[in-house]
Amino acid sequence: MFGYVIRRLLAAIPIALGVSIVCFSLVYLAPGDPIQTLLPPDADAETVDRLKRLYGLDRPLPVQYLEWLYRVSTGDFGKSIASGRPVAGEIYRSLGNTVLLAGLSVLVAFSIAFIMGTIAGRQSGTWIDRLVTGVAVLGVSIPNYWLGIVLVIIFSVELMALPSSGMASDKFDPTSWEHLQYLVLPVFTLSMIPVGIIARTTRSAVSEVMNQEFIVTLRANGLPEWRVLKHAIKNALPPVLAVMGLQFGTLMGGSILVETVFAWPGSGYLLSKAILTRDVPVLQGTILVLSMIFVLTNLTVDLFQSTLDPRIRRG
Amino acid sequence: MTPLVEVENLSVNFVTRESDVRAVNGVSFTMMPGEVMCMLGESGSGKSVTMRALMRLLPPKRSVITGSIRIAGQDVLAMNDATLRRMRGNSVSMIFQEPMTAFDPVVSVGDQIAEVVALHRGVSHRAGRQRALDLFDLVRIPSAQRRLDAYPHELSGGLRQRAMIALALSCEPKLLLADEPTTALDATVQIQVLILLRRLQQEMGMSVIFVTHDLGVAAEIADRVAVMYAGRVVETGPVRDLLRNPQHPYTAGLLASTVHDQPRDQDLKTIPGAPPDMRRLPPGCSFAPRCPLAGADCDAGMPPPVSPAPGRIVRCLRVSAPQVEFA
Amino acid sequence: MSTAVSDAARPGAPTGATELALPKQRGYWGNVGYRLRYDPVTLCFGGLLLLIILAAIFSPWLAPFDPYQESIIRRLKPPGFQGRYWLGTDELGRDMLSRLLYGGRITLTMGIVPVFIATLIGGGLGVVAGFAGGVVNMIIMRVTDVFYAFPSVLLAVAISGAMGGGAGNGMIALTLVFIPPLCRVAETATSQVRNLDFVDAARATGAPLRLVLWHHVLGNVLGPVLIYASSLVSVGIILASGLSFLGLGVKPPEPDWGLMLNALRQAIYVSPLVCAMPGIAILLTSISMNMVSDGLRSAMDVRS
Amino acid sequence: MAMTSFAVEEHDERDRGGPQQPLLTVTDLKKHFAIRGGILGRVTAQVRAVDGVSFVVRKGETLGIVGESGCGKSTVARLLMRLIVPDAGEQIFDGEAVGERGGISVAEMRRQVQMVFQDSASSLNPRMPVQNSIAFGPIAFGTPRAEAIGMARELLVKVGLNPALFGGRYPHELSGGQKQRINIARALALKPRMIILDEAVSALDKSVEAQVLNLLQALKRDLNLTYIFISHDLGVVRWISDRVLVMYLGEVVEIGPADELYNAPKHPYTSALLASRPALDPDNRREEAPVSGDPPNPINPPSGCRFHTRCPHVEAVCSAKAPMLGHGDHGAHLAACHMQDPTSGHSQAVRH
Repeated sequence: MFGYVIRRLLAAIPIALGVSIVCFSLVYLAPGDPIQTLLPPDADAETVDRLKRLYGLDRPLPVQYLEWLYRVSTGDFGKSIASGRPVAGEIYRSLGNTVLLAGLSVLVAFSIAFIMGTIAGRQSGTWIDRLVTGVAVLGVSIPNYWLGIVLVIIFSVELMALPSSGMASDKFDPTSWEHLQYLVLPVFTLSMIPVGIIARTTRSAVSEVMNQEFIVTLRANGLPEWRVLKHAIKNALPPVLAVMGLQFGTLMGGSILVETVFAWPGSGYLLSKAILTRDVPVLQGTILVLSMIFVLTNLTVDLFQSTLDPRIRRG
Repeated sequence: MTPLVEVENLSVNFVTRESDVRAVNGVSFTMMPGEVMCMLGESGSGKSVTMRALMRLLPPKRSVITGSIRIAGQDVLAMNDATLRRMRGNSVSMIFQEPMTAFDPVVSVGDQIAEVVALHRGVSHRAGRQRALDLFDLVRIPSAQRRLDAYPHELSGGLRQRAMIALALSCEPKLLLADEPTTALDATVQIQVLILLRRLQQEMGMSVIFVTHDLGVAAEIADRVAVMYAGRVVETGPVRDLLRNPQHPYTAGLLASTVHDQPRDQDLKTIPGAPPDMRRLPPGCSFAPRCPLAGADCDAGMPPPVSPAPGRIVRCLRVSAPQVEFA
Repeated sequence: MSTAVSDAARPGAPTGATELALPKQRGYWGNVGYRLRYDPVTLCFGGLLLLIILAAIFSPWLAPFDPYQESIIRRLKPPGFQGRYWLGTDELGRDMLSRLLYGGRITLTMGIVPVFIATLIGGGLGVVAGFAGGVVNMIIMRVTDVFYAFPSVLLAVAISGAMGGGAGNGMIALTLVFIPPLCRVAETATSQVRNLDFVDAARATGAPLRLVLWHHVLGNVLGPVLIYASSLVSVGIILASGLSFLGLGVKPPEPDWGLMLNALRQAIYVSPLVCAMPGIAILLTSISMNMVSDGLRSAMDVRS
Repeated sequence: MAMTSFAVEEHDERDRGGPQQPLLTVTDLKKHFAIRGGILGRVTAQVRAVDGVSFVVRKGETLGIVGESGCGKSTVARLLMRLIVPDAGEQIFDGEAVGERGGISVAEMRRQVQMVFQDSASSLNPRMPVQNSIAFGPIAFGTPRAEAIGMARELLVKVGLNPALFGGRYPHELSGGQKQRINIARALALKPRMIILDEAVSALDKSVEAQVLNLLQALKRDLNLTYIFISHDLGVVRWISDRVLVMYLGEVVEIGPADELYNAPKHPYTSALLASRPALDPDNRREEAPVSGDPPNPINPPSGCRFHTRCPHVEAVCSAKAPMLGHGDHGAHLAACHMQDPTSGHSQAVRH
């Protein structure tokens, strides 16, 4: 077991390095001299030269990458072009809000979708299975940025029941309805895709387990249906939890559209503002942090899965 | 003595949108307590389906069971869910062909046995595990204490099947249904498991229905043999008589075509053709298309059962004919 | 002929007759088609999808107005306006129906082209990795893993954002996003097929590798890859519209569905129904694509 | 229909060394599969799937290979076809070393040696009509398509299937026995001199098994074939084989003429295997299992004689030293057991 954990950790290192290379090269994807993307357009030639030396842009690429990697690992992501403030601080301020939004959405999605999927998987082929499958397809087919707008039209414009955008204050207080009501529409909107995906995964995992031979053994030993289902769920859970973890990571990075719709001050909103102002240091830093979180989530999911399924540990 | 199992005219149809498969068509037999009966037949002959029908383990929506099943005087087909559950794993239990897939892969074997014991005996999980330990000793699993905590994939094939037997015997059943329990095992392990099962059957005095396709296995363990073909029992009789003097042309053919020290320079005797498509059974005797003795009268209807000797029942129009000589 | 073993026991026995009475031989794709014909849900959504695609292709002939024609006096009119603007007008007074029809062309292209290119590249890489195994497999799959380590939306936004947006860059970004998952699916399918005995049997004939690949591996890998690719088209359309929605995809005044949605957001208080329309178009397209993909998947499942 | 193409050829130009030269000689064949584990994924264990196997197959004979699951018999088959690459060992086909300079190429060897697999279902391409599967080999070697399909249909007749009824069918439309006949026809398509049958009848029902065995014997006679017949079924192996080779945990424990080996086995494992067969006689049931326990894991097998953990005659020498199979003429009856070696120091060793 310990060996497995260490091996998974070691396997994550090259991936994390690869991710950092992709993020590093983002600056070079931009048309023109990379220095231009780091500076306001009206900077004079002298400033450009000075900054080039300062950022080491006159040196060979691998050296630049290693220096950048060193800076980044010490928490120095450079300064935002738009605000002039350190990127690290901007990311830090917004990240918490995104974790809150994504985490809540995945939890909501998981609770709904797991029940839906289990019922559908247990009775595959019935009308209830078709209904759940239909809802799941709807969940993954719906453009969530559009759903957000529709919800705003209904609940904010027509019914005037919920706020349409933003957050009550910078400091989130989970006990206050004043604060919570800002979360309702974004969380609902953001959970649509994971509901679809988790429900589908649960459905196929449960129905696959229910078709296995050992379910017959359990029934042949007189276990009541709810206990048979308990065994089935225990078997179906590892893949479903893996997908759930994956969805959390995806939402961390994928909430950009929904955060934009609801002007939710998270990292996605930060990213979308950075795109509009072509603020490359913020873009690069945010993407690096979000994808590293994604890598870490996957790793955690992997390790957690191995504690649930004794067969994985051997591999 | 009253029979333990009485099955009468049992039929099972699997209904799908596209087809109607008649897996079992009118099987009847009775069994005395303490008897070992082998259901012998090839794949698709309906022997496993019959087993599962006895415990009502077939998917209720896709299968239609007709006829009557009585075990220990109780009508199985009329049982409500609670009564059925009390019977399963308690007075009637089952062993499967592939112990790897028959155990829950993510729960240790000890816990799986303990769960069943706790359920039927109404004892604590701890007491259930103690019982599991005793059972492991009974089925001769070495280092039993350590093996209780093993997951199914950590055991060898032979040990897994022993653990499966321990699970099936955990509540001292009156009837054990064994569905090809030695087919997936190696030769040197198969004989160990057969001897173990025979010993346990004698010690516990339970009845066993043992499904197999292997004549040798039947010869090792059975008191009585029922030969199945295309969803019907075509011949039953005491194991000695049946193996020495098969009456039904199918049984005779099966015996003749089983490779067992025949001379090497001669062709093996064979049954021509292949078993019928269960969606389109022949109108009369289902063996008629492959039978060397068949005539037009065989296509008229299923031959009625006749008894050429005490304890033997054969469904063939030609049984009064002299000894069947196989091509 | 001494070796032939007769399959029928006696002449004229029913055995021969039952063999002749077997269902007509349709072949694999024939069977898939046969099953699809009896799947009304898939057929319905397939019809809808066909309608959407045809409408997009023939938009110049179907659209009642010029999609770029602005008018200050008829801005944000409700559906049915003057009996001529059936779906109303947008924030610049352009006819919604015409814009939606033309928009279909752009949005569908943005969604389908990247999937198509990614299927060729990613699928090809996956088949090579799956069949070659060893070091080649390791190199291809480890690089794939790196791109897999980004959430798809984020990777699309990152690449097109860094490249400065635009329809072309958007499509490049989406292609890059789709290559890794397609590569994985193709690799898994190939290594599964590769381990089946019939591939070994084909190799055991001593036939050249390319013939074994072509006749025995590709045909069996194509199915799962195509099914997966078809399910990605819907993701592609949503992502492409999303990019345009963020201002990273198609530039105004092109009538892309995502871009229209973004532009109309300002008008939700005035004309909510019109605002919802581009989203409905995206939803209908992606849901039909998903349903058709699901239908294909179950029709192509040999086991059932 | 012209039936010339598969008729017996009086003189096979591929036959180089004449009837006295063995068709196949295998010396010290080895294949170890690495098990990776630990922190850096280093090789922590070796599955010794095939560990020094040597044998000779004469032209026109059938060599049976028996053993329990995991003994390496299927790996031997795949090694002989070079579907997996051996770690060590020499393979000489009709006097020419396979895959070596100056010898015969792997591709050429494969044309002359064909294989039939156990799982009749997965050994046919599900997306291909069966006659195309049969014709694939000839087409790959340049036979025109129409001609190859014609040949395939002739082969269908040869294996007892009506080409008009079965040629265009897909594998899922056939029964297990029919599929295995197709597999045999496919193996015959390149007119091989040798066929390796890896558990070719094990998945079939008894009544169908006998049909296919008769077919195999008839084909062998008609087409001058040589067989390696691999199976776990002792009865079937005895009926079809001239000589039998017994494997245990990757090693050859005994080899000899079939009747001699069955009537007077020399290795305790062979005796145990034979005694484990059900009796077919209810009055003569086995009361005691010949050996206890499962075969050990081929990962890190027991030291010395690999059977010593289960052997009833085990002595100190058995775990200390590995017994040798020894050498002998073709047709000699040899066993790798210390009891067969007078100098081994085993108390029950034979005296000469």
